[in-house]
Amino acid sequence: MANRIGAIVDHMNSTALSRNLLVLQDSGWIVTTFAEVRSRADFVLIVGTETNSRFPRFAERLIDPLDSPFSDGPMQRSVVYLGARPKAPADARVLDCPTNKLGEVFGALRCLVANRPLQAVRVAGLDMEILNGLADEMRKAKYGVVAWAAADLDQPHGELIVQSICGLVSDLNETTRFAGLPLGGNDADVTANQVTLWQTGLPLRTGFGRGVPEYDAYHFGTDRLLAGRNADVLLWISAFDPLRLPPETDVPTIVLGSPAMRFTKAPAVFIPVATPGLHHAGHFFRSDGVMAIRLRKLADSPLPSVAEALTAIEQAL
Amino acid sequence: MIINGVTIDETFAEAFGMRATRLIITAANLRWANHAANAATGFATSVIGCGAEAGIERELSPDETPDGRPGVSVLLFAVSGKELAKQVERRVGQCVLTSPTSAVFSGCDGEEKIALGKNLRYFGDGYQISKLFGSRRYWRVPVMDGEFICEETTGVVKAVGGGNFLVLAASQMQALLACEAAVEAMRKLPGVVMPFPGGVVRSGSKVGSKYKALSASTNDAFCPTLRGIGNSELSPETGAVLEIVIDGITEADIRQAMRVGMQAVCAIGAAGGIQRITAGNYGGKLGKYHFHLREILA
Amino acid sequence: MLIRLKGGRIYDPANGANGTVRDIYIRDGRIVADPGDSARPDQDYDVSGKVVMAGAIDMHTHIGGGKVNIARALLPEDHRADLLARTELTRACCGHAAPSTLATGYRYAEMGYTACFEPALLPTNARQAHMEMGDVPIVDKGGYALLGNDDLLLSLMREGADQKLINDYVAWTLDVTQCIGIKVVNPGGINAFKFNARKLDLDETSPRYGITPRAILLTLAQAIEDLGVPHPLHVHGCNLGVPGNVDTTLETISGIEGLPMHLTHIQFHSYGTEGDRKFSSGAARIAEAINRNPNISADVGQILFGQTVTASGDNMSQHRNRKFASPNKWVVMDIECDAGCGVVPFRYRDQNFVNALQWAIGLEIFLSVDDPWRIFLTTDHPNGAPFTTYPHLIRLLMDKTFRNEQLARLNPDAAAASTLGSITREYTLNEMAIMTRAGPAKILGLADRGHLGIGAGADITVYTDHEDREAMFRTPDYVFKDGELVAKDGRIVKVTLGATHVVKPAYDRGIEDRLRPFFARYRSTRLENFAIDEEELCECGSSRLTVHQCRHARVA
Amino acid sequence: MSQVVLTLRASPAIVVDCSPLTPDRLAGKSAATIAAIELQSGNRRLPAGDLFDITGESGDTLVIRNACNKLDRIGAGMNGGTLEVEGDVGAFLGAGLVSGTIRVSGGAGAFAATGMVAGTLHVRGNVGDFLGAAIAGDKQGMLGGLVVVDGDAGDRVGDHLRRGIILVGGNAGDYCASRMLAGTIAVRGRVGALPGYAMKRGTLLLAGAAELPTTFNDCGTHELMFLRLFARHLAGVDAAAASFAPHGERVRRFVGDRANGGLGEILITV
Repeated sequence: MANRIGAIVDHMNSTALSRNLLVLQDSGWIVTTFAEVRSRADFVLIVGTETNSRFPRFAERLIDPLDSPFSDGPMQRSVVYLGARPKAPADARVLDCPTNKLGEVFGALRCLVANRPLQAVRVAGLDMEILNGLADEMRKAKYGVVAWAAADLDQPHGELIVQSICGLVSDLNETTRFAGLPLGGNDADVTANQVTLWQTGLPLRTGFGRGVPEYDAYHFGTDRLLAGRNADVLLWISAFDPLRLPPETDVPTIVLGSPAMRFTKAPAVFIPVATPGLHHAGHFFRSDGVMAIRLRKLADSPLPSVAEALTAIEQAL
Repeated sequence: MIINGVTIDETFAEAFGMRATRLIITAANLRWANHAANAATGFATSVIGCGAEAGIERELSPDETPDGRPGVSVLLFAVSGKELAKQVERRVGQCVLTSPTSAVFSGCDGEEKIALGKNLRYFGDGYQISKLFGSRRYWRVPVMDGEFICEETTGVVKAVGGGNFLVLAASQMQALLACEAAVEAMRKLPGVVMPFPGGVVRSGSKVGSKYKALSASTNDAFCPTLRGIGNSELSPETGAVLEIVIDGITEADIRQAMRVGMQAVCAIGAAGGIQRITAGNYGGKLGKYHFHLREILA
Repeated sequence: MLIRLKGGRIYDPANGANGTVRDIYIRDGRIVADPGDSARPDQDYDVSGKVVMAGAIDMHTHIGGGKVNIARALLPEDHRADLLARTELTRACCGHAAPSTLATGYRYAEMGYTACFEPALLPTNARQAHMEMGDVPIVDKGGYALLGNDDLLLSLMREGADQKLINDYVAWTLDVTQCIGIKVVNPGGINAFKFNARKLDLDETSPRYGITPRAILLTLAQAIEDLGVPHPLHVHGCNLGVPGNVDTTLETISGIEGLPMHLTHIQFHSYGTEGDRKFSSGAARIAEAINRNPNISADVGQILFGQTVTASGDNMSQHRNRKFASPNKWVVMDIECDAGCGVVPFRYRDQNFVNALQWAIGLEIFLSVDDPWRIFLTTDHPNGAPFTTYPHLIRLLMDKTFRNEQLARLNPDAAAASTLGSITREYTLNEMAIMTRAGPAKILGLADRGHLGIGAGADITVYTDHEDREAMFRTPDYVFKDGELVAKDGRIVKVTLGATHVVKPAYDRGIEDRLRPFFARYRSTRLENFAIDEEELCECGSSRLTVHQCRHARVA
Repeated sequence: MSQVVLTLRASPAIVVDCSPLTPDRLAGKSAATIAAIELQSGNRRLPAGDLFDITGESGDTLVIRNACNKLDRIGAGMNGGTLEVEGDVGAFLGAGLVSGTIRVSGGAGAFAATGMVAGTLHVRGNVGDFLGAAIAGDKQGMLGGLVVVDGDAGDRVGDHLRRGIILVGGNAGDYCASRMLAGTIAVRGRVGALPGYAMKRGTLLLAGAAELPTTFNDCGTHELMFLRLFARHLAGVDAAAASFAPHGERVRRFVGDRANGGLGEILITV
């Protein structure tokens, strides 16, 4: 439909998602997926504060199990949490540093890993000796992993932190194996980006106003479009989560959403829709962007799916 | 033609097309600019043995240099652009880069460009820094007293080499004094250098030699000690001959320098023991440029 | 509805037609016999004098799946420069190095291609690959499932599992991933890279498992043979791109012990170490080995100059190649104890010695392999060049004068190091029909594709015979897909959905009991959620599942 | 000297792509022809005549009056001539400028001078983020030329800058000179957090102290002669930002970003 009417396609999470995407577009990365982490990782650095609350099963499924097809006994796995008072288990090793300093911490680690001398004695409140120990541990890991949730790096230009993480990972692969693990996938953000990419060749924040796809990572963000009043209608789709309400704006808003949505300001049009994976089948990409999961229909609903609603709207245009 | 008792021969100096560039060498003070420039233009008397002919054109005041420091401009000449490039790189690399506080810039726009800092920059071992201001690229090469700044390229122009005149005098000292006066006057002019030590040369040469290995040998016709043998060009009164060789950017530059030089010699005149001024040529068959002495002085 | 193509010159090597003039009749999407004078065609196309071939088949082209989408994500700047505008029929999208699925379908169809096979479908990523291929309009699709670096197979081999069990695992993989063949990429190497090995030679034992690539190849090739899967094991060998790998490739050919094997993008595996730059052509030795071993087939993976992106499961090689990334950005992934992937943008330059020689090596192989039924026209899209360069490549093969003109423009040292200039062969239209239609259909076991016999699917391309073969093959007059006119004069006139081609060898379902615990413990998805069924495939955009016969199904 | 004057009648509802309106592209065109040029605005195309009053005679100067921040891509891809803008402008001002001069009396939006190749861009007011920076996916930002901003600049000035000079007379935002590859940026006012982040090469010249990333190393105070060359090169530029030279050649030199092995320099005048 966006193609037909010349709309811009964005996702409610794409500010966070773009922190990863911008790095992918600029330098690329070395990343891994869940099963590899679970079976191989002997060192895991978890970056951010909310990883465990955002992804409650992350530690339980991937970090805690120590059996591995590649080791004859239980694995040894070092786990370190890094961030502004990260929510970590009580006995976890935690390095506390403010989010806006993470880029510098990874920068310092890159220097240490590559034996580039630094004058600084402390970085982001962390003694260089602590960082040196961490760098040493990383170099000695056989398969190390740095996991981050882009949503946690919630500050302007957060992609620069991600880029530092990926730079460190890349450096470490000169001598050992190391990989990044971007965590995300909420509200089908990864899914939306994957589909937009393969159908158009460009990621989210692509518009069709010119009759050709046009990608603008900066200006085509929903918030910016609304703030600059460079959109005259907002179509907000949230079939999964009734709590994800459209941003408050005086731009006329149409909502395709869960019937459980409760608005403080009623949208111009509200079309209740069915929930994928409950009322109809669908697909959903997991965080790592590799595994697509089939969502099955479990119950009947009188409501249309988002696809049915959009098709009906398009046909009526 | 006789001026102040000095006979000007009806002859001409024969000169050749060359390639030249001008470099501006600056330093913390004139003294160090001169050190670098002298070394860079040293051992550059004749392309035959030195690969280049070069000399200091003049000293420059701070407001005449790109970096606002005192400097000198030097002219370098060679038989081809390729040879010039080789000589410039070698001389600047060994004599300017090495010299305390120095910097070097192109002083010559020419369409053809040769490397100046383009390859010397690698001395910086990866720490060199490029700066492009307008159309000019400079290299900053870290060295032990700070940074050596060197423009990326310098222009090459067509030039003229081998302008000359010979001063015939009653004695060696009289010839030398007259030539010193001439060189002093000529050095005030732009666009020329006198590449021999002090601007004066005593070993005028002729083409060929009895020895097969040599392509040139002493100009016996002008050697006073050979006056009695064979085809001497010297009259019995002539005790010594000295030559001033001039390389210039243009034909006009050389003409002007020869005029000023010969006038200085003539000013001393017969009273100072000066008898005659003549010029070296190869019968006009080898060089493209002919500087007729009488025409110049007319 | 009856359609008649009247008076065309038919190039149908599978049925022995080499320029034969006859009419073709189409009814209900299939080619039918001449219905006689009484039947009135509903549509009549006068194609007299024109060249008529079956729709072309690209048997090795990376059109969908995770790595292609990573390539798309990596290169917005490349895509911005090649935009396809929305039309009444087609949607706005982007082309070039890693074109969108939509652009892929439109452009293949416009060039007269009607089927494309994705050669690196990670079982873990099969669902995404089928979703993407489902969004490639018009053309038929199929995939080769990747095995040979998965910890499951290697564990089975290490435990000394018998061939029967492995055959079941292979057949199960084909079944649940909905594929038509099995591919192995850098056998054991991708897995070894996860243990920090940076190379793995044919007879080197892998870390942890102690298995050689040779053993992996033999095991999988034997499985394919035992299961009767028509397409031979599709092999991307060891040491891709490494000078001297011609020896590895020749060893691989002899090491397969006569079993059928398809060597893919063989150009990248045909390098010697002679000369000042320690890089030389091994094309003659490779071509000779192919000519001598009828069990071997190959596609070339020709490179052509310009910007592209290399996307491969071989992350060991791609990590090595990152130094040549242009622009300098690249992705390497380890994936789910299953496989890997590496995406490295690349710009092949005609003045670069190595690139120029790579170009010549590919053409030398094309022109030195005698049997066009065993050599296939590919650029390993997009690794050697985007598929949109095929018409140019066809002209290089069919026009010696043009080829030598191009050769003269290359890095002169590379041109001097190649024998290409002395090769006089020019492919004929019949040979081109073999290489791009009949041959791929035969080697994939597609009974009703790649030919124009009675009963075949009416995938038909009609060209104007033009001396400039590039112009001829770029813009066919008509392209029919299952009897529907989908492109005319190089423009899409109808957008349809293509089918998915698969094989379903028989196997013992009991294998799942063996696999289930491994999935439950070590993989992040349950076995039950792994399988893709026909219904899901059609939800993803496939028009139908076409199951092809295995040569001989050994009943479990 | 003949010139065309386009006077914006009213601020358009949705940003308008003004890239077709450059002196070189309008050369020799009549007012009627110019009025018929279609401009993209969101998913619509509007004739220029619907937005602008068009007067004057085609020449090598184009004047846009009453401009506002809804006018995007002014001077984008321009190749020659002079473009004078009275008022503010939107995003992508002078993007890909090939040659010529653009002057804006007001401010500009984000990504001004992205992909600029040569020429001069002078903004009297403030500019948004990503001045002279690369757009997503591009490995290189501005490629050459001179950009002068009299006011403040936003974040990420010169991100991926490849060549050329950016002068900021006021303050610059966070991550000034991030990922810079080469070229020169000078800021007379203050800079925000972490200037030079992930810098590879190039020079960031600052008039005052700044909070540098810890991955920059101090190389001490030096007199750097090239700054004189820089000052002389800017001698003719009519802007406070250009008068960096009076600060002298004595600077404290920091090198980084060592995180990625960078050898960029941040020079702080002392």
